[in-house]
Amino acid sequence: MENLLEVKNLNVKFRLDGNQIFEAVKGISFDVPKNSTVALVGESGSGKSVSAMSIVRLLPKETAIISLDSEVNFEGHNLLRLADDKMRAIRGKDISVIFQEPMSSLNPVFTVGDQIAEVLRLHTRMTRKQAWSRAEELMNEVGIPNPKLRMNSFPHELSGGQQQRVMIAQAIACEPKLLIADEPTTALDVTIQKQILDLIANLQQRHQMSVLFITHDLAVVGEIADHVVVMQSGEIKEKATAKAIFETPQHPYTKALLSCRPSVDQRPKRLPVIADFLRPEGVNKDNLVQRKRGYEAGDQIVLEVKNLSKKFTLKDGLFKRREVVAVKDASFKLARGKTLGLVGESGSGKTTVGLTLMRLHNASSGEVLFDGVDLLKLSEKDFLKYKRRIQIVFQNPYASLNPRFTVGQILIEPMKIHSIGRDEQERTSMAMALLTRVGLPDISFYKYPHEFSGGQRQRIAIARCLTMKPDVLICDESVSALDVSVQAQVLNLLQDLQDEYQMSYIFISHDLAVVKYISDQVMVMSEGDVVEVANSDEIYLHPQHEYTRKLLGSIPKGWHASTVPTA
Amino acid sequence: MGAYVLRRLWQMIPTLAGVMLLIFVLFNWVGGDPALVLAGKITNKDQIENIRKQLGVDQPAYVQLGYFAFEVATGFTCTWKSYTDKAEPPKLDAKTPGSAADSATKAKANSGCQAVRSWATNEEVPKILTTRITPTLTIMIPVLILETLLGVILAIGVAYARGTLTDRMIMMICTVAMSVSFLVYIIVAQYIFGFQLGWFPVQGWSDSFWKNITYYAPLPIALAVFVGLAPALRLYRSFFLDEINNEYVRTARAKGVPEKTVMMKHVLRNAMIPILTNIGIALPGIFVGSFLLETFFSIPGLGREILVAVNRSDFPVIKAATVYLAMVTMIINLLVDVLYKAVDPRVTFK
Amino acid sequence: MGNMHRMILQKLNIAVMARVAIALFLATVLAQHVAVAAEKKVLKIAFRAAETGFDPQRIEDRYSVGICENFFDSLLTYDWLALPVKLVPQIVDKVPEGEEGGTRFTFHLKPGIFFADDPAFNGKRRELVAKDMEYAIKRFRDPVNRSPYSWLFEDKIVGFDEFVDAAKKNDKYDYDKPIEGIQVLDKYTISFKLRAPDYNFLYFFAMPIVVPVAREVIETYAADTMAHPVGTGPYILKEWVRRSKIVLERNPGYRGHVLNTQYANPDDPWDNDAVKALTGKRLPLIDRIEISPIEEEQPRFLAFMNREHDYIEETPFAFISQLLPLGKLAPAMLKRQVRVQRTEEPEITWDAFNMDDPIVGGYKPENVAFRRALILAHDRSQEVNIIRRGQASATMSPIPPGVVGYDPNFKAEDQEYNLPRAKALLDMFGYVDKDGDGWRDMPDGRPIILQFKYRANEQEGRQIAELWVKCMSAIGIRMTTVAVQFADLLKDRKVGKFQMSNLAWIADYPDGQNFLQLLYGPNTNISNDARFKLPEYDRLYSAALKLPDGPERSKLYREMNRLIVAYAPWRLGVNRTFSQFINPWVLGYKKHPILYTAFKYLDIDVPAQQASLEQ
Amino acid sequence: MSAAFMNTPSTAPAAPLHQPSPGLWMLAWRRLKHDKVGMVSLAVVIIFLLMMVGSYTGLIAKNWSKEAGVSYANPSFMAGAENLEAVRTKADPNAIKIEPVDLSDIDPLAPRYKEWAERTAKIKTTETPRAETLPFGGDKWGRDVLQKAIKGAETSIFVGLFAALFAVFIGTTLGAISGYMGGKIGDLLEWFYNVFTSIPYILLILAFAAVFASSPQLAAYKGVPMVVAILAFTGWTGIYRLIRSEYIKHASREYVKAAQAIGASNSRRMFVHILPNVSHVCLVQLSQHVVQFIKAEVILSYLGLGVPVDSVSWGTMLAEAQSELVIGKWWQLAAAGISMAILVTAFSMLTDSLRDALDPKIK
Repeated sequence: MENLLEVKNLNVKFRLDGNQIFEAVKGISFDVPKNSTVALVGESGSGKSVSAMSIVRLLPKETAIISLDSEVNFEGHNLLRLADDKMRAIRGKDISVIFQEPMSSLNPVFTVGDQIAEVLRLHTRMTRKQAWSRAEELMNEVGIPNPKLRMNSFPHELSGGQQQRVMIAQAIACEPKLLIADEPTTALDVTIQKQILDLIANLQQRHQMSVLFITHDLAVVGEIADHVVVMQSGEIKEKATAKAIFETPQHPYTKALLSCRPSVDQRPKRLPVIADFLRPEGVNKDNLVQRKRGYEAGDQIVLEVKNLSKKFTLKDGLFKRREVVAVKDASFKLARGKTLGLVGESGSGKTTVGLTLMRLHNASSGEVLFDGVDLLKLSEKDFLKYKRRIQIVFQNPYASLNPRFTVGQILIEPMKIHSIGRDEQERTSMAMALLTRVGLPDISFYKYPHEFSGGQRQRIAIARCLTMKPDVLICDESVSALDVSVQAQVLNLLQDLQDEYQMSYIFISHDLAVVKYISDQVMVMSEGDVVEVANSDEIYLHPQHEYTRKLLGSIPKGWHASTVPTA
Repeated sequence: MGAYVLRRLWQMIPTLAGVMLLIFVLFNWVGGDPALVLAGKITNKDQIENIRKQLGVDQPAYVQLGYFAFEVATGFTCTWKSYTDKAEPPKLDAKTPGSAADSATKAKANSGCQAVRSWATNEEVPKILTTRITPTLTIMIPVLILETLLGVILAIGVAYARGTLTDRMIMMICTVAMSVSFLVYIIVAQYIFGFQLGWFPVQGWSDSFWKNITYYAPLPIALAVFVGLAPALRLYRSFFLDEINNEYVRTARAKGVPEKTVMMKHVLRNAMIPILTNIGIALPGIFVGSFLLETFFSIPGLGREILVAVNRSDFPVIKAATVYLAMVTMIINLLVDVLYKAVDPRVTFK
Repeated sequence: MGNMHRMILQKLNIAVMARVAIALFLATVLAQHVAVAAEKKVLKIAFRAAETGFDPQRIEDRYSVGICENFFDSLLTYDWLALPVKLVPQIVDKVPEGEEGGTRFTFHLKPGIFFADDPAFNGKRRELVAKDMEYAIKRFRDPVNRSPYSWLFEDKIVGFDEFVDAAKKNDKYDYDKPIEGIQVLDKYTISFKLRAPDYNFLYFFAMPIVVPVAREVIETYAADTMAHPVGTGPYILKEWVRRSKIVLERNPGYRGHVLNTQYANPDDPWDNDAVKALTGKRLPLIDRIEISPIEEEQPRFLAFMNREHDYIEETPFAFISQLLPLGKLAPAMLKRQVRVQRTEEPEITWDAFNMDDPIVGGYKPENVAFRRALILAHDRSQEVNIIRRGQASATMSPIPPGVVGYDPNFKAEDQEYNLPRAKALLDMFGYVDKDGDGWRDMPDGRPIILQFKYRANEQEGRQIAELWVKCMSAIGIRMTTVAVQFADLLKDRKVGKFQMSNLAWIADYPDGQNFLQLLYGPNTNISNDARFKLPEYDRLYSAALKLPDGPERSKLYREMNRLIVAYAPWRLGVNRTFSQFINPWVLGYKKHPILYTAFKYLDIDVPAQQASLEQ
Repeated sequence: MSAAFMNTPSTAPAAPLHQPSPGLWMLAWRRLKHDKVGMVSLAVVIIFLLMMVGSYTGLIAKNWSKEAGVSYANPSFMAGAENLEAVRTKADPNAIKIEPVDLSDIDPLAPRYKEWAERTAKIKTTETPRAETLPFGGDKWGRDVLQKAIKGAETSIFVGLFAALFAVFIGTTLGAISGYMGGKIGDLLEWFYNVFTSIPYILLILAFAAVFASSPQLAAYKGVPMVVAILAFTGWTGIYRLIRSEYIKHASREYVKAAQAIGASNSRRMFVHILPNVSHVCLVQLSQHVVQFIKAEVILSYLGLGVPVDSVSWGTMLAEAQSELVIGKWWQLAAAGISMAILVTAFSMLTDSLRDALDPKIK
């Protein structure tokens, strides 16, 4: 097959503060054949986006250095040697790009119609009017309802999915030969993600273009890619056809990536991690034993929530107030040592449930019975006693630790507040012990959060909760921001801790595969309503509600799904 | 939007009340006794008492504050006599007396309703404000326009050339220029350009707008622009640089938009939002004017008037100027917020 | 970057074009201006402070009063060239003699003197009558006017105080009710009866504020009399932009006057010039006067230097060595043929001690010694030479030169700087350092920290304070200074809430009594800010009041001066000497010691003025 | 309690051998060290601060008030120039000798005239000759302008620094309360802020000056503390606004939520958790306001509300020098103007560098 794009020996370095040089891409080579989809896969820091951006020369000139012997050959030209204006003529016309965050990638002050028409006016000889009507056709083609009206909308007036569709319309406007899609679905909800993936696959077919698809999620790749390039730390670990990658992965890293991610139909006792594949003896077979999940009769109920509701009031007009219902009559039970999964798309109210339970938000009505005591009715002072027994781990590991505190301070603070431990010495040794327990070295005690990776920070956050020995731990999207390999490690840690301390988890996530893996019971929420509550296997095998079915249908199926011939 | 504007106007009332209270407390209660300033060189107790009575400053503070509120509400006031005698609010129609010359009318004129007057000069305060604002605006509007235009144009230039030697030099010059006191600029510029070189008149003002703007105003305007430009340029540059780092700029480049268009269309339009905020902050200032410029160049503007009023404890002028400027400030803030809508489609009126 | 340059170049082009356009425009404006000016004699000058208004009975500041000189005619005035000043009639037939032992004064107005036309007169010419004077005098004490000069007529005219009391009681100030001591004898005659002899009473009628006004004008413009001066004088108010521009124009209905003097000093070149320029001419000669109040010194000075003004009066001391280095005109000024006229002002400056203060006050020898020591330690030559740039002379007594009662042979030794004497005096009375902190203390051991109050926005006050602090530290006395806003300073002085403060007084009328009253005991809380209460002084003061000017009274004045020096309630400051710089085309210029403006007696050589402007 | 807690790691008995880990401040400092302009500016600022300390302790410019030269003494490099002001000062103003008036009959001191004369005779005064030139010229009293500028720097920097500290304190406290608490208290503080910002700055300054000057309770703090207070009371609003928005931002951050979840009290969250995270904003504001207040002091001095006469600041020097330029005595204007320009430039550049170095985005 003829190659549209050949990347040879691409090497990219970045100038950092104080004359330091960071090598982001270490001399990689790969090809994009005509009329095919190539996926560039890797975790954060693998250099996949940098590689893609250096193809179109969109890296910041001030700091990025592309070494002289690098080549990016596109239709016989080395793009890296092209004059600026020639390169500009190619961008948007022959090669176009869509980005991860559609909201910030669209100019907020121009209408979407303007922005699509702008590409056409730049690269074709269309008149303003022609460009406008063509833009409208494109809007229609990418599936935006009522395109005529939407043309005059500003980006913020569209939903995330629609924004990404506008980006795509803009990208395919000039019939490019190559579409670079840089994590185009990462910021979107699962159902939308599915639609966008389908759209891209569809357009690729229809316009006979090549797609360079950059993603961290192998599961997504399986559905659309012809070829897969796996990257780690600026190097290519493996490149092969999609079939080969999924069926006969060669490199341990690829293997690890494939099996780290929980899948809907497997539930091993522990998830395999990269380290398992790098060891000569391979994955510990014991860990692959399937675990049984679900509430059982006789489970002790630690927490019972009845008709929990939360309304927000907004000012509207001169004196009017408008009410927004974030959670409506949520009721559920949490058993000791079990996990309740809370799943839903953004805006479903799942996080609000968690925060309301802990009284980080004030509930509008309902009861939260903990050991028979309604937490919502307690005074602030009485509640302090219960506070330590319900703890929470937040989503963003970079924001949930105070950057000005050392890890030691972070861990000791709750102990002091709740008078745990006799004195500083005891607290210090308890903190040290907990650090060891969550898999961090003792020296971490003296370090600051910024010195840790995301996964390590999440471990610190977990350790902070453990200092108070809580009965209930709420994990609010706690693994969502992590790379898959790290995600697996943290999930394993959570599982181990539950086994050890018999804690109950409320596990909030948008990722159905993860929820399915870790939960005994799953509660599905949509727009504030509890749609369905059932044991996890039950819900995945026999979804009762329409919405649940839709959610399940949107889960990327990995390789197996794409074996079903579509073309 | 109507509801939004209404609510904002409604919210101005407590702020205005606060402004009145603060100014009242600061000047009237703890400030100097205006009667002494007006009394003359040789005074006795009776005369001071008389003046205090005439001014109404012999009343308890809460009564004075009440009348202050009333004056603001109606824009008019009566002599204290009528308040105390008739104990009824003055009627708006009975303004100044006509030309009737008998003493009965005069007595009536004294107890009737009149516009608030300066204690020092007996001039009607609304007239003071309206006549002094023209010179102030003659200076300040060109200053604001030039400063903004030059600031934006130069800022685009330096933002485009960011990181180069030119950029660094210009920023350096700006910092140095900002470090010199305005007072020094005025003294030196008046001496050099007004006197030594004779390019401009040293001082003065006329009745003709054209004469003012072409002859008297250029030097003060140039000075104010020069002094204001350096910080504006630095600020606007930072706005442009903030915008350049946004992802939509990358999108525009990915679309093949030429770099110049990226700056002039995509970046400029977005940077206008913080620039507008900044202008909104500066805008009320043009109604106060620079008292330094006004005193040094003999411009009969509001800034100088306020300074004189404070020195003479001319409380009606101080009160009126403060209330007027506070209202201007609040209304401008509202206008700027409404204007945002035009520049930034994301703005919703909540 | 190339684009940037192009952009800037384009901008420059626009700027050049704009400049050309402006220049063309200016040229036309100036051409018109010149054309108009050629027909009229226009005088442009600056005032050093802003005016307040032109209702003669409501104003006090000399700038407003000075302008009123031109709108209104006082009954008497001063001979234009006489020195010392000499009262002459202006709109009365003669200067009245004091009758009934100096308690009755009768004025006969000249008939046929008319007010300037004004809508208030309903199109009729309005003749000046004696009732107008009566009305004006009554206005001084109308509470509505809050006249700063109401004190002139307090405890003075028979029946006036009772009239005011009755008005206060009835809450009605009735102008129609007669006052016993103000008798309008006929249409043109008015007679005043005083409660006690007062030979200075006549001076009141030369003050530009004690002038007849038309009642109908005042009542028509009751709301803003400040803006409607209608008098019988040579000029009318043409245009008034408050605090920015005052334009006077010749009163078309003015009867005219001539330079009528028997007192010109033939040795004085200024007098000779004035006589030469004005004799035989019908005055006034100037058609239009434009006055700009400029409060900052630099622009006022530079405006004169740039020929924007025809002369500069009361030239700021800071710039004096530019124009008058070592008392001689600078070469540049000589080249421009600028002339300088120097005048000693009828005013004094002083620093008052608060006589009620526990530290600086008191009449006991040690109190007196303390004050005298402070005064001896104060280096007045620095005040003269550095603060006033040599444009002043040391004051020897409270009565300044140019004022009746001034004694040029009175020299107060103990007001002169003498450090050893100061130290000796302090040591002698036990004002020595008792607690070892390096500063002197009171004889009883209390620490001394003097406090000097001055007005916040006055550079001069600050310098005087600075000099005090320096001089005091030289004799080991600690002093702090406080800058306060004008209103607060007035109040503090009035109620004795100060220790030391600087003051100045300018003559209201040219008699020493106007100054000596500043230390009269009963005037405490009125004008005696030092709160000086010495029975002997008060006795002398009362006695002097009853006497006309003469050797007997001069002796009493001298005794009072001696008491002031001995008890030292004041540190005497300086008599300032002002310099007026006059461009050569201004003819007949002479600065009067009491009257503030000279417009009535000026001429302009218009061609010379134009020629200079074109330079 | 919080302070004790913050110290925990260093007092922990189990402290093993380790290099102390660089905190965010340390990292910022490292970044700053790489910024050449920032380091030069810092050096200049430190030199000025040392100068301030030096002049405060009397190590330098101790004799600034000594009148070493003639009035308006020329700078040494212009020794030959004509100095009319000094020449005039030497001329004897009292050429005519008049016999002093005799007071002995009425003078309360008359009985001790003799003793007075004797004591006087014993006191010797020596007049030190005044120099014709001074290194950078003299002021009207003949004081060395260079020393005066150094002494002026002390006052100006003191005023700028303390006013800024004070303003930052007020702004931060109110901003923190308003931003964190919100609700009724927040509304009240917003109202307060709106009121303050609706009054023209110049009026506010004059009003506060009037309050301080006329209030007997505050009389003890006249002079430099008064200037500091006026500047601080009128200058806190910008800081308030900024800190408030920072607090609003941080209050919803997860680490604060996390602190709430573990039971940290409101005040603990406000001051122990959030404050260190907005302190870099405070620091940048501090240095920015130092600059602003040093400049504002000039205007206060012009209005006569500056420092008292027995001290000197750049502002009073400039106010004095106003009229000196025209008579050709440019050195006081230059000395105060240039030294102020150098410090303010350095401070501004340091502020920029600090802002870059402390920028949380780089974390």
